[in-house]
Amino acid sequence: MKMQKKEIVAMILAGGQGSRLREITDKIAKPAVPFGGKFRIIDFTLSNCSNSEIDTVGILTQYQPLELNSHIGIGSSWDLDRNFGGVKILPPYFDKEGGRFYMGTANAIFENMNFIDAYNPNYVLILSGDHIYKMDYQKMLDTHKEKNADLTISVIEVPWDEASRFGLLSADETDMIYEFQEKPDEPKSNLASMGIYIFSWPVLRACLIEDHYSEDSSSDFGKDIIPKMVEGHHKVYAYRFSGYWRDVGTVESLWESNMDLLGLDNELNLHDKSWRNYSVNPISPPQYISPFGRVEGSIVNEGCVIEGHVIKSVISTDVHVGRNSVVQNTIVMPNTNIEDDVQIDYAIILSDITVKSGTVVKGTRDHIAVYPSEGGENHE
Amino acid sequence: MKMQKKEIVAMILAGGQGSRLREITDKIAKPAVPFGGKFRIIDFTLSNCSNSEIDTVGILTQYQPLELNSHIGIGSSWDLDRNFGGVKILPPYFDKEGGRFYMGTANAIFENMNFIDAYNPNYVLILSGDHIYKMDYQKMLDTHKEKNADLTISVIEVPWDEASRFGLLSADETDMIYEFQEKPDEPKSNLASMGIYIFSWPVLRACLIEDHYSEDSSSDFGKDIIPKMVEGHHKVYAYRFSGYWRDVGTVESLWESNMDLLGLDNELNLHDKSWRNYSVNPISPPQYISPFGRVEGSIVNEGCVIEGHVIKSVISTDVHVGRNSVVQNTIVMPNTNIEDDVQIDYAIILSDITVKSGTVVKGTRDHIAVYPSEGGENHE
Amino acid sequence: MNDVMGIINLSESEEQIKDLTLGRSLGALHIFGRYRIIDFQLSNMVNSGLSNVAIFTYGKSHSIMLHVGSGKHWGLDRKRDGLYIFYPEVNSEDNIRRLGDLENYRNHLDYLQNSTQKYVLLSRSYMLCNIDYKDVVQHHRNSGSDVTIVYKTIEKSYDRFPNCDTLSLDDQNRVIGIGKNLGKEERYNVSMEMYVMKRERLIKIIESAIQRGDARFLKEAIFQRLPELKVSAYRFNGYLSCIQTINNYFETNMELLNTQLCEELFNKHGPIYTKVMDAPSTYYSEDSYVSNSLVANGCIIEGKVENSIIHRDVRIKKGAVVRNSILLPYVTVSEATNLNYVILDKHATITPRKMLFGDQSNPFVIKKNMVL
Amino acid sequence: MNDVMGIINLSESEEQIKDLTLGRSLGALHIFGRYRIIDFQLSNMVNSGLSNVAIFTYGKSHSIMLHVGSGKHWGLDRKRDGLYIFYPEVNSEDNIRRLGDLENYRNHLDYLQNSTQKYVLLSRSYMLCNIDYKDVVQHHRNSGSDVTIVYKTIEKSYDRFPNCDTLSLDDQNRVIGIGKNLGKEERYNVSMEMYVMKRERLIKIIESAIQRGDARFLKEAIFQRLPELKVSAYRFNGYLSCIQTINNYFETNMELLNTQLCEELFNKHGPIYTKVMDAPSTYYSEDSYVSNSLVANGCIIEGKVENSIIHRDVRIKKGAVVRNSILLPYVTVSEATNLNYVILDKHATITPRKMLFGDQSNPFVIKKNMVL
Repeated sequence: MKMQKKEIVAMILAGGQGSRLREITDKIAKPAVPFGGKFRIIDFTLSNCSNSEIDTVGILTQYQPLELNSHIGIGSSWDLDRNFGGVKILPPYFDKEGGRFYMGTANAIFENMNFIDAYNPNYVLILSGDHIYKMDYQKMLDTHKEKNADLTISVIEVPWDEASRFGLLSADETDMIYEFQEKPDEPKSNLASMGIYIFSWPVLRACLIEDHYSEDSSSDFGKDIIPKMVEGHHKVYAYRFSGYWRDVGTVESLWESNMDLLGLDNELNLHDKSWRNYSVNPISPPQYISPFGRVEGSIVNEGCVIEGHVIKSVISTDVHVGRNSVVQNTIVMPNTNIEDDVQIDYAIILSDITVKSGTVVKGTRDHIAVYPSEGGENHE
Repeated sequence: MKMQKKEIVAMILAGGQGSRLREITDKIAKPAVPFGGKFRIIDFTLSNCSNSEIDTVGILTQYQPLELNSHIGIGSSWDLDRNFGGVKILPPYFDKEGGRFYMGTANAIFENMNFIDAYNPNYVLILSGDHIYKMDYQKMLDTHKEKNADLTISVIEVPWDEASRFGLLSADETDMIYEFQEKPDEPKSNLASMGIYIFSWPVLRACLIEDHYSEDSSSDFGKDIIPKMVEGHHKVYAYRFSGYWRDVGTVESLWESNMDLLGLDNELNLHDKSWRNYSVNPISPPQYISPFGRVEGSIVNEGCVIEGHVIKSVISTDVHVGRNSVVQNTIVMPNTNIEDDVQIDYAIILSDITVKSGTVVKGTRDHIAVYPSEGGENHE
Repeated sequence: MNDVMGIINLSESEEQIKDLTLGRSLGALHIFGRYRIIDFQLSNMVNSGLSNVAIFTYGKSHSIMLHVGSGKHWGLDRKRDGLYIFYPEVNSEDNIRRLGDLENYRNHLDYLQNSTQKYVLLSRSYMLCNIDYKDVVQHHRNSGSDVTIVYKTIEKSYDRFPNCDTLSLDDQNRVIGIGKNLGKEERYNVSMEMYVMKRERLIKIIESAIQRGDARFLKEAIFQRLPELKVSAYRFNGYLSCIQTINNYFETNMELLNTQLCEELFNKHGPIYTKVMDAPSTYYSEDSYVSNSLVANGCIIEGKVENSIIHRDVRIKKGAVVRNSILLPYVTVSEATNLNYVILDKHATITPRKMLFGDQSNPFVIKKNMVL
Repeated sequence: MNDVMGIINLSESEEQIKDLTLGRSLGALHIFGRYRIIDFQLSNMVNSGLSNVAIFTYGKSHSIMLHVGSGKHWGLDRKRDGLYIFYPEVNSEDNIRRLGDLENYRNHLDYLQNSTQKYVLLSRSYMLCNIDYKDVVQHHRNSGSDVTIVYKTIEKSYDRFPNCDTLSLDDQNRVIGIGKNLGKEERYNVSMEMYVMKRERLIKIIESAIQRGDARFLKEAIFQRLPELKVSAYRFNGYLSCIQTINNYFETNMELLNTQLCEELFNKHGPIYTKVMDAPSTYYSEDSYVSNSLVANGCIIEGKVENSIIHRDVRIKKGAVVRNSILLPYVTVSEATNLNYVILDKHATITPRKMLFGDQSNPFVIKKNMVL
């Protein structure tokens, strides 16, 4: 029996606590947060993998995330239910001394070397689980191979005045990277790292082992591994991406990115049939708009019953909006019942709850209300 | 969307270290130990579940067992690749304080209550991952339902002189259990518990919570939960099983149980097409017996090439036996190459190794040699 | 219920709905925005605990195979049992009409013989309902009958079950005669063409019918043996519709705009599963107006929609008005069109400024792929 | 290789092997102990990175469907692309012979049109080999040809490729003529009936052949367009066998008792996948004697077996002698029988004390389910 192998293995870093998402991540991990009516955030990265024909994916999490586990299942929604390969959730490793947390992003990969080695890959693709974008990783891999690179970093041009929020790269005319600045005060470049890396596995493997035994490292890709590779004699190249790409790390950015979908010509174009964004499909009837219902400039998903007024909002699966209720500029997460006579504006309504008749939830564009919230300041 | 549920969920306790299996369990967890040419020990329990139409199975392990993980895959070998239900490996739970080990068998179930609750089952079937037997759990469940029991324990009659090695049950003429002795010096019964329990889930759930908060409990089914239920006012019944059943906890019992397969009328009858024992099927050609090969009273699996003499042995997948080599009374684990001129008797040869030409491995019926062994005392 | 196997027999009369079954079998026809007709029977069987289900097809079977596939979406992709799709050895519809469906059963008799279940449940795809077969089988077991037929008592409304089989029952609910609904009775018992019997019994009926040559259709063979057998009836009281004519197809879709019926049909004894298509949520533009309509995912709606059923990936452009209509997947309705009582089959395109008005009693059908 | 789609065309001549293809298509015939003939082409395609594979069947397609299913065992159960099985609209073999396979391609032209791959690789099931199509496609791309045909140069051994197509090549390896092997040449280039071309090209060839009505078979249509097209040849040097006659079937099985050939055919460019059957290991009793034989799992062997191929779940009882024979799955050979040069089809049973001797050049075939 010959040893099977995979050309490339993708590792999704999905361990962030997402505390800037406030109550939204109280009960669910950030990658499992609902997005765009029928998706969860991690669906974008997983669909990118599936559409790029990368069929071996590890998801690195910090906790044993029940909701993420049941969302991923055996991976069949993304065509990742494979006997050799497929998608696998990788919680921190247990050894005879008990469990331990990952130290940094690079340490998380180091701890799962066995998982990667089992596929004997040429390349490893490092991804983040909380970005919204569509990207064909095969094209990036083609570039990586053409340039015979050790590391290829996907970059996007950002406005100069926002540049200092990102890891910035300076590249020469061949796209070879000669400098890397992590969130600098004075940016020398507006090419931001998207946190998407293709490494040649033998090179990364050696770097990880070296990093593991160096005492002053925080074992982070952005802070340790990549600067060291750029400074050393490794061939590090930039891969230029243009198109829709958002990090949805805060309540406001999550809200905005959802609202970006409300338009016929939105850049993400989820209606593109040649690049389906996959997710778990609910077992629910079609949406029903009653004679009293009114929907404007909004997206609505299967299983909804709309008897009220929905304006410029994103309504997820199995949501009910009662009569005389007005929902505007709002994201309603799945399986929530909004009773009659409710007023909601600039808000994110969490899943699996009932919003009682008469409730008023009002946020503003700059401070999106999350309902229910612990403080309870947002509703009367 | 209605809440889906399962009538019964099976939980397999597969966390034992298996230290009495010596070098065999150095690198692999006990449930993943090869058995009978093409199986691993846990295949018997998993096949029982599948054949009993129980499609939701949790496997409780102590470590993150790589080989067991890759053996189970997405469960398709046992028809357990389901989106709702299916088979899932459950390593110890991580919380914000880091990981911890399971305290006892009952604690392992307690820690995975969330997993069970997600299926909202009426019954929970507790199994052990290291027994060799065929059993239709549906029949046991039927009895459990008929008697409206809180707990049904599968029992088998054992010889009186071996009884004190087991947990023993005394039952009245209705099979109601009135006494439970855990490995007593003076057995009052020869009905041994097989470590197979069906609990009504609400009852077990309550018992587990109570046990968790009682200070002097070791959180073990045999030592704590069951004696307490028998003494209390719970309806505990015995379900009588007869047929082949072996615990393969030691090298010698593993060896013997393998040898039990060498006969046309062995009780386990793996050739029964109405009760297939499932496993991962290798992608290997058929076995080839060369003109120099000779096989007597043995079982041989796919992918083997036999050029030597095999007598009363169990030869697993992808094993090569070279010319003039004699293998007798021996189990050869998968993917091992026995070169020419090797002599082996009463031994277990581990997987993925080469036994060099000229090697002699000799054990005895009472002390089966394991090769390679750390001490190296068994071979010259 | 693991001692019951299910068979869905697709040899259904498509004469009065043929405009919608040109490239597909009736079971594969789209309905209610996101389903196909066969989804209901498949889901009923799966929800009742059956794990060995066979579909006997008759021509145009590719549409069924593409939809049902390995049975994965119904949890029927199993190693033991699971889903089987059978094709007649001669796959043309005409031959079937001549030879009857018994020929197909005969060709696949070994499947029936090798199955291990004690009982078999026969059904059609076009009898739409949400039924608990556990109860039907329990009734059959208790009755000691040879065959149990499921029926529903209908008051008036001949049109909804034209030419369907009707049962005459004695006061013990035993079937004493089987007839045809010609609309002459105010009240009648319509057979839902669901039969429960022992597997052995079914094999015997098929074998003896072929031996004697006295029937071409299985149903015929059962009916002819009525005197020899104890046949009892099981009364079903839920929602039932027979999708055998264009009008019934239209009315049934429209009926589902009633949310109570919706809840019954989609949920009563378990959910209705279908092949998932990964379409995104539907977008309603600021200019859109949608009222009293069922809309599937993947649509982009910029026009006005009233009392309609909109399937997946439909595009209704600005200024279009769609009323009392059924739009199948991938339909495009262009600007400034006006549709009333129209059924648009898959991939049909209506170009700008068209007006198409059908009638409630005779909806206008636009065939697949047509550009109008 | 994700810009190449594969088609396995099963319209194969079964005239000279028909005793073994009564209830199955040739692609579904058992071979080498645990495989079916079609496994080799499916595995070659999958191992070369193809993920869109279609099987065009012609009658007796149920055997193929039961074996291949959703394509799971070959990793072809995908949401995008994956495995497709096509049936001719009229499913009888006779009609195919009359109408040719072009009709089937025409009926499923939308599949070809809707596929997204740039190239298509056409093949048959009966040309058995372990081939790397990556190399073939690369050769095609580099050559700038319209069509590439794979061939092997054969010395003597006419019998192994009777009536196969032969290629006449110029010194640039361009195909200048296609003929038939009548055994008149010492050395010839046998066409392996594997064609690579652009998908658009294939669609054009099918459309024009149907338009002009000048061909009934796709192969015929390609050959007729030889003057208009640049057709080049790709030379294959590995093991090749064409399973078109009983004798070739027999010889090919026996050839595989050579371990080197075994290694090449089962492993060279990737493993051969097949449907897994969960049979336990084979048991050899103390009285058994097995020599120079390939044995699948699930057998119980108590007799003597020499130079034979034993498929899954075969039982050879005490005192039986099996030499130079092929036993298909579920065969039972009873006590004190003696078999030499025999092919026993599936489920055949040999009762005690029978002697069956065929000849090396004409093995004796015992048909499926026969009890002798």
